[in-house]
Amino acid sequence: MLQTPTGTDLYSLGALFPILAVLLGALTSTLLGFWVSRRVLTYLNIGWLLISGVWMMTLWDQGRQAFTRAVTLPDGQPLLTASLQADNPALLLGLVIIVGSLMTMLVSLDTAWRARISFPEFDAMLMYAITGGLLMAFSGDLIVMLIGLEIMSLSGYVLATLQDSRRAEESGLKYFLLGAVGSAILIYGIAFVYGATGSLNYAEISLRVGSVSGLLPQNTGILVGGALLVLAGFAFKIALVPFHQWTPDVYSGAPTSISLFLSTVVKVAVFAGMLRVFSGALADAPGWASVLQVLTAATLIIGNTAALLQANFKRMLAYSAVAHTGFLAMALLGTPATGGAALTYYLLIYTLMTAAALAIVAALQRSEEGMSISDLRGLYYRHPGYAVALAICLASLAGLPPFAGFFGKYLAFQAAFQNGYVWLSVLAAITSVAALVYYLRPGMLMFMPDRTPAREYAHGQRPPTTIAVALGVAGVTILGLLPNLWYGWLGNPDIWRLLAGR
Amino acid sequence: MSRDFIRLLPTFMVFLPMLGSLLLLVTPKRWRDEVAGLLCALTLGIGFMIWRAGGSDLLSVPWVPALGITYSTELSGVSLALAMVTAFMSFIAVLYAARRIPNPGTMLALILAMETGLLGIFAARDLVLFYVFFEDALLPALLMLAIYGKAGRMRALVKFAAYTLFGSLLMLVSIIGIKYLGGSPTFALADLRANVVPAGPTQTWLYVAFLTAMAVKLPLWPLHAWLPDFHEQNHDSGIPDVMGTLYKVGGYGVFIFGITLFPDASLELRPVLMGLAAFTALYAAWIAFHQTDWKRLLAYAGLSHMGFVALGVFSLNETAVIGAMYLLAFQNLYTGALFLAVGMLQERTGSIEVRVGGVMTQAGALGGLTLALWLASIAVPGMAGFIGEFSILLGAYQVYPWLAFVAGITTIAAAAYALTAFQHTFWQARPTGGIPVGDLVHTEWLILILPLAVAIFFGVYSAPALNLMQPAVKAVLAALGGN
Amino acid sequence: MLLVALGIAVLAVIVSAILGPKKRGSRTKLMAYESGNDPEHGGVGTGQRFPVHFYLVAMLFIVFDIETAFFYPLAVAYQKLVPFAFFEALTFVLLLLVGYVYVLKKKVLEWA
Amino acid sequence: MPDWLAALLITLLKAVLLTLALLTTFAYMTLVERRLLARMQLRPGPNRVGPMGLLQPAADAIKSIFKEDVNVTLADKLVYTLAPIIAIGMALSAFGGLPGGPADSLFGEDPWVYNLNTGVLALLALTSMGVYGIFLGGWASGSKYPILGGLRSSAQMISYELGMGLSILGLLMLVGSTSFQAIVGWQAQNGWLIVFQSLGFALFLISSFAETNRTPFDLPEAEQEIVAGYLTEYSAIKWALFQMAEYVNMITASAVMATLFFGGWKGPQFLNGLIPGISDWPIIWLVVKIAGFLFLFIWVRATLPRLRYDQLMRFGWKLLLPLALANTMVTAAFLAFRGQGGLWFLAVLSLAGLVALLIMSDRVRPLWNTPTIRREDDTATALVRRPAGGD
Amino acid sequence: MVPTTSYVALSGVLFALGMIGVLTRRTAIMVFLSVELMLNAANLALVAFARAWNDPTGQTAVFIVMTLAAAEVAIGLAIIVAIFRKRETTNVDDLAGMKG
Repeated sequence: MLQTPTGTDLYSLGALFPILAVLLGALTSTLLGFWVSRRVLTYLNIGWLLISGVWMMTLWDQGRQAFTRAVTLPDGQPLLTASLQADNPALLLGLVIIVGSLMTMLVSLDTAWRARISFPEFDAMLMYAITGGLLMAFSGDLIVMLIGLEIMSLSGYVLATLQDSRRAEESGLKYFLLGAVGSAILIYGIAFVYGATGSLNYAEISLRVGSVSGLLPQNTGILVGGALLVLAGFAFKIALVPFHQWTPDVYSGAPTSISLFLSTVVKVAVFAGMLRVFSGALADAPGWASVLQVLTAATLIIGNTAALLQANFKRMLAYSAVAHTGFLAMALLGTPATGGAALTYYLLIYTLMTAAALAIVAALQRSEEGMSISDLRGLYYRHPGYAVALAICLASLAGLPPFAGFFGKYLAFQAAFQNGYVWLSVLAAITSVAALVYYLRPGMLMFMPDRTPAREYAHGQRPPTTIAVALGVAGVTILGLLPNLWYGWLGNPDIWRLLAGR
Repeated sequence: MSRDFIRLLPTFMVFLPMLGSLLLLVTPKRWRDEVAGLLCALTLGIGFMIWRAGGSDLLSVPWVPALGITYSTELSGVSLALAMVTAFMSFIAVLYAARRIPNPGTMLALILAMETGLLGIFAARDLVLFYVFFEDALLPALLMLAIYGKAGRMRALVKFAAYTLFGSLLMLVSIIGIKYLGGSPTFALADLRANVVPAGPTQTWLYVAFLTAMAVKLPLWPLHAWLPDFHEQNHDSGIPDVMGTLYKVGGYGVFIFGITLFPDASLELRPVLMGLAAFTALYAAWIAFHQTDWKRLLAYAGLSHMGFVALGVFSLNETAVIGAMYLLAFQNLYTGALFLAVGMLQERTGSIEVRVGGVMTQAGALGGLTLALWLASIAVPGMAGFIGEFSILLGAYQVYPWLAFVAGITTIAAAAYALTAFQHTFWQARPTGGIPVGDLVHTEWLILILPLAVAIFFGVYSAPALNLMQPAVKAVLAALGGN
Repeated sequence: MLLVALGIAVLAVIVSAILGPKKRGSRTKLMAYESGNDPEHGGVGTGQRFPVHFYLVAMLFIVFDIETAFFYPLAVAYQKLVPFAFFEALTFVLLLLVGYVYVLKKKVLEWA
Repeated sequence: MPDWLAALLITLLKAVLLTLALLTTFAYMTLVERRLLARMQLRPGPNRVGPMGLLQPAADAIKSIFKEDVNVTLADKLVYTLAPIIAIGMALSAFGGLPGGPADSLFGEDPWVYNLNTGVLALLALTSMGVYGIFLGGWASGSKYPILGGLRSSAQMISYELGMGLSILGLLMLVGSTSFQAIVGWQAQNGWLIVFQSLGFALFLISSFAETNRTPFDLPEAEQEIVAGYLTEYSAIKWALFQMAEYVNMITASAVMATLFFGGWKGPQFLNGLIPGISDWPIIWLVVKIAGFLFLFIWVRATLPRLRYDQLMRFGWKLLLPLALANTMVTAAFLAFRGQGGLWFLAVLSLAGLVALLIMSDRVRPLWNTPTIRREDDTATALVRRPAGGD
Repeated sequence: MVPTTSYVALSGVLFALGMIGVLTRRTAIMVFLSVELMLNAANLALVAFARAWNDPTGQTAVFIVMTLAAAEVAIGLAIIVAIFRKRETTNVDDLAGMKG
């Protein structure tokens, strides 16, 4: 079974470079932190991220793979499987992760000190988490996906606890315990999927699942069970109802720049993994879709109604992240061709707008508990730039054109609709109204004149945060007016048919 | 001017105000009024150019090719008429805003931004584009309410936005369904018309979802509840109300998209919808009668008009539809102008209460013009409203005589509530200790006279507008396969 | 073997328990030894605190032990996989080294 | 009698015999150790019970069985009793996997109780289980000194576990198997591994001392500091079981070293010229080698003073661990790039490493011998002279 | 040969026990131990399936899972210790500073 890798394989490590660059950044910041200031580290890491991003672009359409293995199928067909694949979906999702990470870094430049998390470990852990996230997006088998997920989650637990405060610790422990439970369930599910199909590689799994002869009838039960467990495990990580309870506590308990990271990059990466697993490997497996649609519906309802009741802006954004999980999961219910594109589009938009909104919160809040919604009153007259930016983000989150959130929602609706989940799109439309209401209140409060003294941090407006916010707002606006700039890359259905690498 | 150039004009017309809105951000304070006014006038001018050319042809370029979304615009027929009225009333609004609002930069920018959305709605010939503009107009409206509104505006805001979004998101689902189930390659209207969803429950449900959005914006009972709050909580000057009135585009949406894309469903649902429309008209008139607040009164009056419009559109009868479009276009003039008149009244008396009393004796011009506008509003012959309402009733009678009769009562009710309120404010004895009221000054004359003049002009000489509308309506109804 | 070994051990304890003298000791005799002082809040699990260093050692051990666990299969199969495996091992050790240096610099390995 | 039952019974019999053998060895080890230590310290040692004190172990055994078994009030009874049982159980079972000779050589049976092809791993696993015995014993006593002893002991044992595990990686790379039989067979062909892995052996030896809590690493039971460490509250047979475990571990460690680095059960080949097949005789050669290592253990105890705790930990982490890794990587590099070169080069490399280490010892010692003190104030780098006798 | 189903059944029981532990235990350490139990259940299942398919991938996966478990232990214990040192409790019910 063991095969000595060949020279071509070493060459194909080029496909790995985007990940390696980030990992290198992580390693250097682990060590360099003893000698240079954190600010320098962050700049360096931004550089690494940019290198990684650019490298990803050069890999476009090359379909590079790494750690390949030739397998002979039972019917004599040869099949080349890979543990890591730098195919187009991986690159697209990887770029989304890079964007989110860049914004996190920019924000952390300004706020980490105030949040008392300005340790070099913060940068290191961030980079490790990004490495894990990229691994998930590039994964070619369940084990690589799992490794990526765990690297990311473990770093995430550390990040959430990094601040030496009771809130952060509480949030970290909750995140950790529930994350660990999620991982355990996921791993058990992976074991079952392996048991049913005899392989951990996406390509092989999808082949065995897809062909009738590939799966013994008694294995179908195991497969369904495994797929459901995997789904439940993922559901913990992306906070699908009823596995979402940790989300608001963690997101609102962690320092805001970390909440930003956890609610964007981490979620993007987990969705990337889900896309690989469910739209790729298990696309033809029965059972999971019907459960996912129920979970999605529950998420939409509960996430949106709970967000309505929040008084704290940061916490409201946390619940809105839950609600958005519902929309994102809808995209997952589409066929791989439409769903993948919709999901990836939405993920970028989601990252941009959530990150920009949280960046503003991070910059303006007085304490890491975030700011209450009523504190936003009259923000327009004190920080007109941030207020308008925040309003745009909120409008985009609510799905109002001409901002890109609309197209994200549109694509998600379309993906679910075209795959026969009409009722779900209708439900999503109705719950969006609730979403609009809770986005609208802070959004409009900002523009209402106010005579009481300001309740936000006066010196919050700083260049790096402004760059991050501008990036998010410009992205959301431009992609809303010209969605094709991004959708043109991912609109080709062919690239999504090969999610499993086959 | 070549046809190709005219083809581009709607795009200019739509985006010029938005450009102006952005321009205002960098314009020095003292020039803002002039810039806004100039751009509005320019927009109107472009409208005239298109009108002179007899409407523009369809311009269609891909927007998001992978999704079949196109950028298709066309201003001709009904849409041109509506667009021009919109541009005209926006101009009026800008005029009044420049006079009334201190430091009006923000307000002017919002008016212009909203004008873009509204013009876009009329110009769009692609369903998604239509949706985008439809929502796009919402944001400035919300902001006007948020920035200039009154104490209870948050509630009004939420109500307004929630209703609108509720409808439009359902419409979004419907849009997706229309293309997917009909098998059209793009969302362009022409393609969609060529690939209509086959008749049956699917088409009906899609129509219902689409209608929900339009019914909110018409508005149609029971989805009208946002309307009075919206007007009541808005700035006293009435400027946002003008824009809000212009935003009542539901009838147009049903006309341009609804009827042609859901031919069977619209026939099937005709009795129900017409019933609802007639009820809305009557109900709104009845409620209006009880209002003690000019703005709420006007809101319900507008709602009543919209009931008429809906009655006309849903009847699928040529005469009625033309009447509906006519009414839809021109009621903007006098309803909008009335809101501004109320604004002027408020400026003088400090209240929008109906029972101020005795204004006529001190501000004769204001009272006179308001009365004239009211007469236009209650469809006195010789005013534009009359032609619209009469055609609607005539057409509706051919379809469902009973409903036409019910709706006809409304006109009488309208006279009742309008004149009662007018009498309370302007004629009745002035309470002791009342504030002295000055008469119209400066541009205020223009602001009230211009709309009135237009309304009278088209009430007397309707040919230009009818010539514009008739072919368009005929074409749409022809797609239905006759009556 | 395990059974036998445990069996003998258990046997020894039981035999001793049977044969040994059975006296109730006095309270002092049965008290925990604390150099002659009365024990302070002794007993199992009563919130005694250990220096955090011990936890750190335990965590470090886990990390490095896992590393050992990874190295064993590699070592066994090593000669079939050279020279690729060397680079893999090198990468692995270098990664480890980063962690090691970090730990060193953090002075976790200093006992004072 | 079906075959499987026969096999089972024979295995059981072997197990019982081996256990008895180990316990006897333990008993006499105590005597030998005391006598030897006495000799080295120029005193007589135990010589009253039996001729030359030969019955002393028996007397000790009888004493510990009949002695009163004190259960401290605050102890967790079950764990308190279980701990020594675990300790001795793991110690005894670890030995069973070591081969005493070629297959079928012991009256037609295999001279081992069980044989796994992951022998080294199993052995390491079982010996490291021993730490549970000590730690649980310390914890369950419900007293301070035992807990401290238990903690120290576990920290020490896990620290040196790493060095131990890593130091034989080079060896495993050379052999390519974790089965003891394969390792012995490899050495029969290529020569003893001590030659090629002298550095590895040195590290392994040191780790073995630490793992068995022997001087100079016997801190968990250091009387002067923490009374008797985890043994403080133990008496009678339970105490004896702990002692037993320690000595059995020592025997096992000796056997492992003999097997891994000194050719295992194989005798020297040249003796075959005198008596054919003598090098394949079971048990004997192993016992001889074990005896040699046991002597080493005692010798070291008589010679070296105990380390301070901080020295111990620093030594393990700062010297042993990186050196073991380095050893592994050197071996790996050699195997990857040796081309057609013989193994002798590796032997030279390894020896050179060891020699270099010894020569450089004065340079290396500060790594683990001088503590950097962190204080609340800013004299972080100031070195503090400590009394030589420990903390 | 013990049939694969028995192993899987055993692993299922372990997993269920772990799950019950997670749901009922209130101290962080016990929850955490339950999670470890679940992970080991997964390992058992992986090994059993690997044998059934006669494929070493499953066993490799066990290695990875073990690593993950170890990493989780390291980080989890660090968090728990940090919390314990500050609050003298690891009862998860006491960690309810944030609600809603």
